[in-house]
Amino acid sequence: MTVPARLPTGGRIDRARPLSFVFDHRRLHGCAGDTVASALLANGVQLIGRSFKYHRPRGFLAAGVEEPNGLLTIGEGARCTPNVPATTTELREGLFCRRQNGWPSVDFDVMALTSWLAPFFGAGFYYKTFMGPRRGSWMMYEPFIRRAAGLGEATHLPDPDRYETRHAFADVLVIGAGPTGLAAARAAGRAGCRVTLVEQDFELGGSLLSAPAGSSDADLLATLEADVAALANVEVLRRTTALGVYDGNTVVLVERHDHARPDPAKGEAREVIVTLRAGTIIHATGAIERSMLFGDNDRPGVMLAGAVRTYLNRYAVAVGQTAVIATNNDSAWCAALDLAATGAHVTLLDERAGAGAGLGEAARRAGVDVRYEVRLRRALGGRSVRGVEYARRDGAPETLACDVVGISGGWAPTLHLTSHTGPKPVFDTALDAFRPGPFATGHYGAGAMMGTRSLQESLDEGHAVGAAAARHVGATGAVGAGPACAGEWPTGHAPSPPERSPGTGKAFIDFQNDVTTKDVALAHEEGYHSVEHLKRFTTLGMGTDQGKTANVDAAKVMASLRGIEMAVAGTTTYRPPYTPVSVGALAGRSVGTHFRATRLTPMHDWHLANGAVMIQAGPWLRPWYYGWAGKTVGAAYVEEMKLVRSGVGMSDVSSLGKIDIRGPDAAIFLDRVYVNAFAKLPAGKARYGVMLNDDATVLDDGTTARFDEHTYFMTTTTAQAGEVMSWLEFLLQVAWPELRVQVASVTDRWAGMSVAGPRARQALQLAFPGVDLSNESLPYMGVREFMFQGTTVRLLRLSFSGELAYEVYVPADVGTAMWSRILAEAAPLGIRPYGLESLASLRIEKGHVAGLELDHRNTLEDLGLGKMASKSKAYIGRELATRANLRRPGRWSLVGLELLEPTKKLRGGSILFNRHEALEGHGRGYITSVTWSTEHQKLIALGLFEGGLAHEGEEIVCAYPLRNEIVRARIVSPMFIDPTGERVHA
Amino acid sequence: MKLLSRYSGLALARRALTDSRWQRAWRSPDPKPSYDVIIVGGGGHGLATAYYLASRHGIRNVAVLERGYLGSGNVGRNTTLVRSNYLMPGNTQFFEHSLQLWEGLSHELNFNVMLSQRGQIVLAHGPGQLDVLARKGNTMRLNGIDAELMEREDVMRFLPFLDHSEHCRFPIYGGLFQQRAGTVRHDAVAWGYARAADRLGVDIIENCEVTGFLRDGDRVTGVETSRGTIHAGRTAISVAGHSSHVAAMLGMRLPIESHILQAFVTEPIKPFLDCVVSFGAELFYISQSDKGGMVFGGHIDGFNTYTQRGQFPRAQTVAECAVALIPAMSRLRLLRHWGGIQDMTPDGSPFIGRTPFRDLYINAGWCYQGFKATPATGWCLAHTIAHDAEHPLIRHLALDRHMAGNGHDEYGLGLWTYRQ
Amino acid sequence: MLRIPCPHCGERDYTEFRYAGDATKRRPVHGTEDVRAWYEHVFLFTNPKGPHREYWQHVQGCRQWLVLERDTATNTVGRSWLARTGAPS
Amino acid sequence: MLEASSAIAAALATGGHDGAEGRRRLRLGERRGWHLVQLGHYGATATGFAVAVSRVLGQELPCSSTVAGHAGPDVIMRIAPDQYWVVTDDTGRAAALAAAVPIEVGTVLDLSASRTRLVIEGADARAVLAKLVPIDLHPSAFEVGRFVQTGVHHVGGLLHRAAGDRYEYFALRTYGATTWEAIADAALQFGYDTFIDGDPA
Repeated sequence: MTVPARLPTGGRIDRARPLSFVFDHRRLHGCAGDTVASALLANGVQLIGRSFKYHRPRGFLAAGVEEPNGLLTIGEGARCTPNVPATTTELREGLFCRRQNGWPSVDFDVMALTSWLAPFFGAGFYYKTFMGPRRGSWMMYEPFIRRAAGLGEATHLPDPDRYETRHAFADVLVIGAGPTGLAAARAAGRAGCRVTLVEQDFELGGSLLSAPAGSSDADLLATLEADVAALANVEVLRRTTALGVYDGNTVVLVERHDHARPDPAKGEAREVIVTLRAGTIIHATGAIERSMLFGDNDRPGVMLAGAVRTYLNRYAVAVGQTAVIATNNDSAWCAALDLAATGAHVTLLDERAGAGAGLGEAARRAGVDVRYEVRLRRALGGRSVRGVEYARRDGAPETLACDVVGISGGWAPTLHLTSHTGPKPVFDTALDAFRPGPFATGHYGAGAMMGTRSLQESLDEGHAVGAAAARHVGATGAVGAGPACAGEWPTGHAPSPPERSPGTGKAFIDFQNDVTTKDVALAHEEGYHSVEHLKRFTTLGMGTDQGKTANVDAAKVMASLRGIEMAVAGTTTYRPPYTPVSVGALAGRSVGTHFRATRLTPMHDWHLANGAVMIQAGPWLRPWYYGWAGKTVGAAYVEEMKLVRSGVGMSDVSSLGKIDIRGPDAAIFLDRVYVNAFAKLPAGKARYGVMLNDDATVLDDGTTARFDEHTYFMTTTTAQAGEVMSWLEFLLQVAWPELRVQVASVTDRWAGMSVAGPRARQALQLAFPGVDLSNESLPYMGVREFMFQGTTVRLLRLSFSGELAYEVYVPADVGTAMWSRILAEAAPLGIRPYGLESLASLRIEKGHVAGLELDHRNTLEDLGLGKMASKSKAYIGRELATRANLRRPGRWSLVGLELLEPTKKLRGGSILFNRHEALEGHGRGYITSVTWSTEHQKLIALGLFEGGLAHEGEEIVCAYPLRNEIVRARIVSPMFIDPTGERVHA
Repeated sequence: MKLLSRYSGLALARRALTDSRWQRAWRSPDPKPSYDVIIVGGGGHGLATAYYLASRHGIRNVAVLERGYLGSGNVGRNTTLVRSNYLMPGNTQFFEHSLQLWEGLSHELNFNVMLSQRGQIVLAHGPGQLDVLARKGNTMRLNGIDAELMEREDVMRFLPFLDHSEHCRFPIYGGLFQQRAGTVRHDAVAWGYARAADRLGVDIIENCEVTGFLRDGDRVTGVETSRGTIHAGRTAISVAGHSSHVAAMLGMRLPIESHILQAFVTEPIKPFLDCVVSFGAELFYISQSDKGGMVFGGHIDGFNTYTQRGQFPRAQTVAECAVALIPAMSRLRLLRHWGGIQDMTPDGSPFIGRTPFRDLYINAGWCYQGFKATPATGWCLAHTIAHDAEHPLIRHLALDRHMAGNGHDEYGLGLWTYRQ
Repeated sequence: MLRIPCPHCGERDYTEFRYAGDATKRRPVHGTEDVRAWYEHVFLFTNPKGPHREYWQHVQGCRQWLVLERDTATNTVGRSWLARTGAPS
Repeated sequence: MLEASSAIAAALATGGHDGAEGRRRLRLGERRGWHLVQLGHYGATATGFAVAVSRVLGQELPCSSTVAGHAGPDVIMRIAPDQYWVVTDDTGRAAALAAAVPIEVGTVLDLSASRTRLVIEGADARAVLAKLVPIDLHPSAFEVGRFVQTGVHHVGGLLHRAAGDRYEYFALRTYGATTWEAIADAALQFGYDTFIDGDPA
């Protein structure tokens, strides 16, 4: 296997661990320690993709997260992941990757023709055209635009990988493990506090990783790593990116494990989101190199000088034989010197008149050809760079042949995280870049991210903030002396602003979104001047790299066009995440069945084992219908209804909210909460109650039983249980703290089962032999608590179905046993379980309101419950119920409906009209709930109708235009069965 | 050098091939001492109001005052959805009017706002929920608005990559589809209205913060600003996210709390999702932009704040919804999330119209729905200002409606303060 | 992420709590028949941009209703106390 | 007697799981056969209540809201300023307390069977819990005996560090199975065995 551009020695790669991978269906080779980018460059691959808009050929610009061009699709099938930067993807055996955004291929891309039409396609061109010939014509053009946009192609297959989330805490969080961060973690760790050090790379070291093997910088890194590793209280997280800084000193991290091929079946996660609450935060995120603006600066082979050095020294890639390094600062001289040391022919073009001390002499010794006060005008070449055109200021252009161009337009502090919640960036003229504004207490910045340029100063700052952060959290250990470096990297920046391209060809600012200097000029011409308008108009900085190499230059070009200072121009707001993160990682384990927690009744296992088909009811799973009654819900619920109407059935009602209310003032409390009176409810009795919100809409309904003078047992609807509990707690803790009442949710304490039907008493008599269940002893709305076989049983004679019925409550752990016992003992009576669908249907027949009627818009009167409201006491919602519109006659209120056309259907959601009126507008009401009535052998419904039961007996029209259905129905009392209550009292 | 002002393909060609230049999209005038109408707030609603005042009511001596840069508020921070699937009387007609204005907006403004009517489906996860949607769909049909009911099988055919599996926590039961719903390029709306209003003589004044109001008894006669005093015949407040703050300058308390709503976008990918999908199990909506990013959002963070940044746990619950709805979303990567300050009202509906002060009008409290309402709000508010009488489409949105018990609760969620 | 000091449990993520609005408002005495007073209590908010007091309930913890001082312009969290005690402790 | 059943009987029956390394480094189980009594008092009755209760428990009520108290084998936790939990194996505890605390002074509520008591044991227990609860469980911050009321998967519960590597999580019974699934899922990479501690009484 040949790896043409791999140097035989040097680098931090492990030549003993060769790896093979597939790139665009070709098998290539690299080593452990490579990124996909370094491996591709080592294999001589220069053309890495096509640009977003003009489909220009592109190569790698950078070697890290700032990379705008080198996005690949990694993986196959369901694991296919588009738009992954090759520069941050660790090479692993068998990795499959391909280039994207070219048709038919990236090497020969037809869409590159758009480049010729570029003059028409300036920034925002689409706002000005595609409007004709008629309204809505955009829909004709849009599909082409959509197809042309987008980068990689995503799969529609479910992601097979596993993601997790984790909570973490630290006294000191250090973000970035370059020299500054290592020094900070070392100091804070020595002081004795809990430190977490995060590094996005798979190796610690940051800028030190780009130093040649064997150099003093490499030695320094080894020492720092060892120092930190020796501290047990310092947790080091590699391959972990700080995505965002949020309120409350919370930092969100993502740990990546793709390199280890995590197996979801073994519980291994591909990515883990860590929510870390930090005592203090140290930002040591370094700086990102800026590119330079000149014609065709996007030719493959034109790279940031720092990247040239990284590929050369860290990855042992011979990036070129004939190199041009162009710079406005000293840092790029290192790249030139290191390149020359490999035998490359290097020309260094410096915009300045001179360079830092000793650099000129070093260059001469190394054989680097240095030219001062020259500026790049243009890169030459097509799919790879073949040379450059450069000139002295106002001089004639000269050309140089080369196969790589390293550029450095200075460095911009990586301040993204600091601006998520912290200070606004301020422009530093000496630095010619933005740096963080003053930090809030407990936040620190150090090193290159603060604009510091020398290694020793960065180490000193790191050490100092590490010690300060430790003190801030109260750690008192001795931190000792800070680390020292032997060598010194070159310092010095040229504050000369980048000028707009003096040459020809496009000068790209934002490579990924194809934003050129001309686009900025166009934005200026049209008045999109503010940095935010510039961003939105040109899409600058909105790519996957968020313009990490582009934002400062673009702002500078605009500022110079406007003739204003950068401090006035400002910068756009940085948003999390710092680098893109899988949506799956954010979702963690809350996926599939676990999307939301599931609530199960005590009899759940029994239902599953006995043919129940379950349905969601908020967080609950409840039996919808049982297999014994039919194969479909439509067939089954009718059978189950018949069972209850003619014999006896049992239903699981454990999901009802249950609240224990007790204390000397419990009666007063309930009197205030409910619209109707509870204080005079005798012990041993229950009463149906309705409670209102402060705004007089109905909050909830349910039955409350009084077991003794000071003890009540409230039931709420399944849906509102949590709301009601919080509301009662509010009233007792905030509104009326003087009341001597304790409330507790006992929903989980009791299993509930409703036994209903004409034979319900017989059934329970069989289940509870020896307990007096006679009508005299336990009348309708009577309640009783007794011990049975060592278990407390609460028996409430209530009816939701309209039949003789009881609710049986036992402690949850014996719920299944009691349920089974009742079914077994009452088997001779033909008892069977019934589900939610028939439960809901039975109540429709009885005219009880439930979920679909209780939608927070309705008043007590709307639901036909106005008579319940006490006139002799105050209750919550009483006052606002008097507002004019709530008292208006003709409000939509509860009615029953019966179908008049037996061959047709009544449907929930139908809109109601008077006969003979036009079917348009909002109608006079609507249908909430529909059921087949076993009693009447027809479809019946509940609904709300203008004026309500004042129209009883009238024929109306139900419109369901979604199915083109119109049916006639009659308004009737909502109580379809047993209006006098004979059955429930039986 | 010729200045091009009208947008067209031909003009683009002229710009490309000759030495012509574009005229500025809008001027940058200094404020005059007085105007017939001042609109406080240079967002989508304020600019639309100014445009319709000038174009429909002939009132051109108008200033729009913007504290920051034009369109810096919610018009540029939303998830760009437009639709007219509303249930309540008043809402149905208002939002349909808005959608109809959207449909003609690019032509009207000579600015392509890229209305993309690729449709929206709202999903139901149970029979009861489908009935609620059916009621809405039937109401829409009865008001001449397009709506289609989809059964489970229809949804499976239409969007096979949604989670229809047995592992799904909240199985999809059906949905309500509106073909005419879709998305609009949000920034273009602000710019298009600004440019068109500017052409009609409206002064759009950026970096001009209102710091107080001029009063003559119960009449508002102008504003104090960071760029001086400006007199006005009539004044309208349209400052979503800061409504309470501005109203407080007049001693008014509003039925509004400020909350954060976050929005999310993934990296751009090739066409993946062709319509807008709204989850039914929780508040969550998603679409794909023309640039290729998946744009989505969910609930407000759930507490009073003026910071334009969201809380991370909300980003997590929203991501959970994304994956629950479209399992393949898991592998896509989130590019950015950001927040906008949203006026939340007790019934989820806004307030537009007159105020207790003469010659002062307010437009506030848009909750989740401000963007899609932009054209109709501008239309109706302009009418209200011009005639000093509420436009018929907004009579149900009066500022004092709750005193009369006229709450307008489109979603039946009740007082939002107790329902986070 | 907001971290809220619960007077009973200590500092926790805000996700354990439920926000419940303006705590500077005084609820009318039970039975007060002044409809306007109830209207203002239920429907109007000061909604200041700056320091504020608001109710939260620690629903996943001790279930206590508490009053929290927080700056709505910065989300900076200040003191908290049990709502039942009615004043800073 | 009616037979008691566990909310996680079905899940427990599926047994343990080998971790990524093929080992089972954790023990996950359920503690059965215990009782829970919730005590409460009113604003002005704290003193009388404390006297009445401590007479039965033979022990002062703990003041701390973070550290559990012990009365013999009973664990007492102050779950709210005016509420306490007594976790006990003594079947008669609730009745004894009820007899001792008059309603004018406070309330005694038997909440037995309302919680599923899940046990997480082993050196990796903290790592598993870090995936589930937003609480700092570092030994310096969460000593043996500490308890917190917090949430797993957005549902409230109570976590108690009962011993060095033993944590007990009191989940609402109706959420018991879903909480167990979340814990077992979080423990997947470490591997776990399952166990039942104490049989139903």
